[in-house]
Amino acid sequence: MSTFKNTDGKSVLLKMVKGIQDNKAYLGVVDGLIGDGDHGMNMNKGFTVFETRFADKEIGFTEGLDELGMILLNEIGGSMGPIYGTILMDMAEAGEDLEDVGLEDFAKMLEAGLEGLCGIVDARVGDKTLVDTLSPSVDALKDGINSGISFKDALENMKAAADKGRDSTKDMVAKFGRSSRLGERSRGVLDAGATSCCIILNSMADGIIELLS
Amino acid sequence: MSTFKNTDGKSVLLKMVKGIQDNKAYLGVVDGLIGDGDHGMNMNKGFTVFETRFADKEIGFTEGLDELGMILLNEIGGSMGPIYGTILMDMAEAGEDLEDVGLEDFAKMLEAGLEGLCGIVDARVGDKTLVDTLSPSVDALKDGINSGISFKDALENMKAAADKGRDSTKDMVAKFGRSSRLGERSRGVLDAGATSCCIILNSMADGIIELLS
Amino acid sequence: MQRILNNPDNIVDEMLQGFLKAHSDLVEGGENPRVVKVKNIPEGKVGVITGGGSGHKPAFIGYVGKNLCDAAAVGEICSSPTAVAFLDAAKEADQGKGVACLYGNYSGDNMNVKMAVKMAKKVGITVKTVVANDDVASAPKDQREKRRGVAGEVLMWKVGGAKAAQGGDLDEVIAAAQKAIDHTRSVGIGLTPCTLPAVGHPNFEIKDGTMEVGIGHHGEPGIEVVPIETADKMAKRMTDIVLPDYPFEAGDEVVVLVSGLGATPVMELYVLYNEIDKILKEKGIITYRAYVGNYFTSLEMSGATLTIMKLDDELKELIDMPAYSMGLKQE
Amino acid sequence: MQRILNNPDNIVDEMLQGFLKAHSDLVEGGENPRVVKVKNIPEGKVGVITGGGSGHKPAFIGYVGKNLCDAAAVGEICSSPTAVAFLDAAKEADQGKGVACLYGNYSGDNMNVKMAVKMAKKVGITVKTVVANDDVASAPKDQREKRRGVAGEVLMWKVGGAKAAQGGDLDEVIAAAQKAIDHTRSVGIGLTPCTLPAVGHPNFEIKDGTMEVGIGHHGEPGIEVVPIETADKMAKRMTDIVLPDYPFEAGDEVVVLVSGLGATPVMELYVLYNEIDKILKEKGIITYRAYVGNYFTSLEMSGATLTIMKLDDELKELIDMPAYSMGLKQE
Ligand SMILES: Nc1ncnc2c1ncn2[C@@H]1O[C@H](COP(=O)(O)OP(=O)(O)O)[C@@H](O)[C@H]1O
Ligand SMILES: Nc1ncnc2c1ncn2[C@@H]1O[C@H](COP(=O)(O)OP(=O)(O)O)[C@@H](O)[C@H]1O
Ligand SMILES: [Mg+2]
Ligand SMILES: [Mg+2]
Ligand SMILES: [Mg+2]
Ligand SMILES: [Mg+2]
Repeated sequence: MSTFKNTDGKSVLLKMVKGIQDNKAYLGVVDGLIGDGDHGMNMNKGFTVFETRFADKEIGFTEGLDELGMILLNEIGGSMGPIYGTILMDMAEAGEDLEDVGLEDFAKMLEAGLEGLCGIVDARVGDKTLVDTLSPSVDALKDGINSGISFKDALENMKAAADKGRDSTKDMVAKFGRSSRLGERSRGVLDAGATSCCIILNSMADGIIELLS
Repeated sequence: MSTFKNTDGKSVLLKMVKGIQDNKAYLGVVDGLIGDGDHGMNMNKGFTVFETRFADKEIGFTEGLDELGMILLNEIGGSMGPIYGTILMDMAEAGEDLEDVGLEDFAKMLEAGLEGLCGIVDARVGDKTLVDTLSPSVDALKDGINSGISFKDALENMKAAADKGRDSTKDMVAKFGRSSRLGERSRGVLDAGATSCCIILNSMADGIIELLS
Repeated sequence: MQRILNNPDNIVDEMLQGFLKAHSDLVEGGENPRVVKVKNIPEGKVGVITGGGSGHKPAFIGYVGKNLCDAAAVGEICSSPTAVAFLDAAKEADQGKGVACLYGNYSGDNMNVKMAVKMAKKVGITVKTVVANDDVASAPKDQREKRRGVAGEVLMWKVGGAKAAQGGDLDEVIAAAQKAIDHTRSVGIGLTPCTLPAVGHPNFEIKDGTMEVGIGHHGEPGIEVVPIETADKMAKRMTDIVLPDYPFEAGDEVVVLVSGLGATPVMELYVLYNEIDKILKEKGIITYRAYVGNYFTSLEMSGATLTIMKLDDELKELIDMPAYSMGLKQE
Repeated sequence: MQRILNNPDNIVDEMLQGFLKAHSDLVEGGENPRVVKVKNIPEGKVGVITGGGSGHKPAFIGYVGKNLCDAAAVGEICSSPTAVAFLDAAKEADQGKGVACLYGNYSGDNMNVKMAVKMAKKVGITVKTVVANDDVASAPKDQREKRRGVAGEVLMWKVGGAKAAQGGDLDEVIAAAQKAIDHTRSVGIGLTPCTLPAVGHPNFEIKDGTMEVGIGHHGEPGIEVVPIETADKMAKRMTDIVLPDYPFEAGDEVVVLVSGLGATPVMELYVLYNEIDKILKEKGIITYRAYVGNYFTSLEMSGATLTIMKLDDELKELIDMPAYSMGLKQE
């Protein structure tokens, strides 16, 4: 199959939730190295609220992204509220009318998320933030469209791009957020947001791949 | 010799000072076990003030006891201010007119100190305080008078009595002061005041013995 | 030792210098450098003084202020002020109407105050005393005279200071302060020890994962060491000790004072207070006024004390009176 | 972790419940449970709000009070409040005269406030902002816009709140608060780390025997880790960072604020203040008013911040105005 039903997408969201929950402690450690150590906690809180609130409810993919985004924005706050809130809500908006989600749709959604993010933060690729994960992931999807590969293969490429993007932050110096205060001392470790973004994109891709097969 | 010159007594006081200074840390440890750990510090402070203030001054034995007592009472405070202040000042008062200090004089002085102490604290022998050191020391001096031994020998007996008195506090339960709150838990360790009193009496005896020979 | 210090032996003097400079609008040093007094003590009223060892900030000098204590004697860290300092505080505070010395039940303070009272008498100043003994955990009920004074002293000063400000005579001030402390019960829980700066290492131990119930303000051991509990259970444990001792009962109006011991984040004091409030509400005890914060500390000890005072009309009026000092400001 | 807690995930909500109960004479919860507001906000004045992560008590809600902030948005521990909470705080504070949002320069707060300002505009509320950036150590002088806000925020709230209470219009309140922060410089020294209750272990390290100069309120690393120094040297180091940056010079009248970071005994803050005062006197800088205490903390971190604000006639008048909140009471 080359598309999945938007209404079937709750499983994708739950995969994302699980991805964050499983990595709560790890994200805390990563953030602790050059940030304040709360990234896992913040993310876990928001994603778990979503899980609990929609445990017994039907909810589609784009609707779920919107709800999750709103929970982060309106109930979590911090940096992650506006950042992931914007990404997820803008993704949802770009896909809200879809019955079926294909590669081009999904690419457009993720690109909208990236654009939304860039509307509220000044960070760009190379600044050691989640932009370093998200931006190459969008590129990978677009490359996939251009080269005509399957949705699934494009998602696998996106996962690899996200991993690579996350890893690229290791050698960077943070320019934004808490760790930017560290200057050169921020080099040598992963960025927490880039790491969580990678987890989210991987889980999202895996969830979609399951629906596709 | 069976007496020493009151005016020669500064060396005795300096011996007492040194005794306390050398045992500052030890007294802190002892007080820390069932008290608040400041006994060495408090005592050291007062005795060192005396040392500094009279470094270049002539001062006799009873006059020095009086000054040291006043420093403790008026400048140190705590429990030790009134307790040792009273003991030393009352000793001084009992001997202030003496030109030469013999065994009987010294016994009278120490007894006056003990009486003064008992006038301001309710503790008696067996209550795990410095009374357990001071009281048998007075008795030892009086025994010395009765049995007609030399001043020096009586002082040696007093030292032994002080040591024994201090050690006797180990198995007691504190009835007064901070450690009394511990009840049974105060058993098994020395009392800090009994320990410092033992140090003071030993140094005083040693100092006098030096003058006698 | 991760502390802000010069020579630890001078910490009290240096602290006092800083304190007097920072609060020069309100207080000044006495003739005795170990006395802090209100600037311009109102004339013609009964003097109210206190005193105690240092390291309990705001206690004791933080309660020298308007409608509170007129002067305080300052001791070394955790060590009673000298008799002379108590005497000199009384001299500063005396307006010819006598002086109420409101202090805590520690053997050093008892001895030094006793001596100061005698010395004051010789110079024609009448000093009467109230000895705070609100700490339930420090002795059984039938030996109340042995109990320590802890954060309940703050309420004793508030009440005594207000009575004096109202123009009460010495006996009235003493009676009000005595009533305040008689109506007050406290208990503390310690979570980490504290270190006297000149000693340099903690002088007692509280094992990680445990808490010391009934701990004193100098780390005096409590009645029980138990595994650390959640705030709701701590609140229950504290109220179970405090409430039956007076006893406080349904319909009683009370003041609740939750004080940190120094290093516990104030946020956690509110979490604890929230649980205490729930328990009091359940029991029908009415909180007339609450104080939550660092009111009586022990250097950098972690933990908290709970103090509850039962009110009557007189105490209510006195507690409600405005007050202004470094440690207690109330409109 | 030796803390007073129930489920650490609920600590902020429980703290808020306790806070609102304890100070029910002064503040109440907003419609949004993550908003604290003054009871009976005076009508017809410009609203003053703030907000920030929790764990900095008295900041932020401790500065909601008379002649201070009218409302505050409350975030998780060390984490910005939501945009909605800032919006709702603005709604509570708005009296039709607009709202001044005075907050600190942290990326989460910046984003959430920015969104709240937009949302407020949609519902017809004008919100203007001042972003505190008094922490000298957090960026070079030519990048002042990158600097964090620390304890200088307290003076910004004091000044902004007073201006609004005086009847200043929105632009005047914003201008006064902006002037306050522009005239203010701070630096912190950290001595021990702090632990987020839900994380359970310190999220950074300060080795025993060392101190982190320029540390942030969330443990953001400073500019230098050096062996721990005596108080006089710390004071010198802090003033050497703060004074040249503005610069403060002989004859200047200043406010000095020394705040503990949480666990440092208040006694030690006075020792530090005493040394700072000596240095200022030597330089001919005149201390017009001093605040010493726990004004802006970081959970149970040890250490202190120094904040200095240069005064002019307007700032003097505004700093002198009485204020009354949990964290700041001034006659
Ligand atoms: N201004 C910013 N621009 C882009 N990304 C940011 C910015 N601030 C923070 N981030 C991202 O957020 C991550 C930290 O998130 P988190 O720890 O939850 O928030 P906080 O830093 O407030 O504690 C960083 O690793 C970075 O990827
Ligand atoms: N009420 C008392 N009666 C007799 N001795 C006492 C009393 N209180 C304290 N002491 C003595 O003082 C000693 C403790 O002295 P110190 O540590 O200097 O004072 P504090 O207990 O105030 O810290 C005890 O070991 C005991 O011998
Ligand atoms: Mg973080
Ligand atoms: Mg002691
Ligand atoms: Mg002591
Ligand atoms: Mg954070």
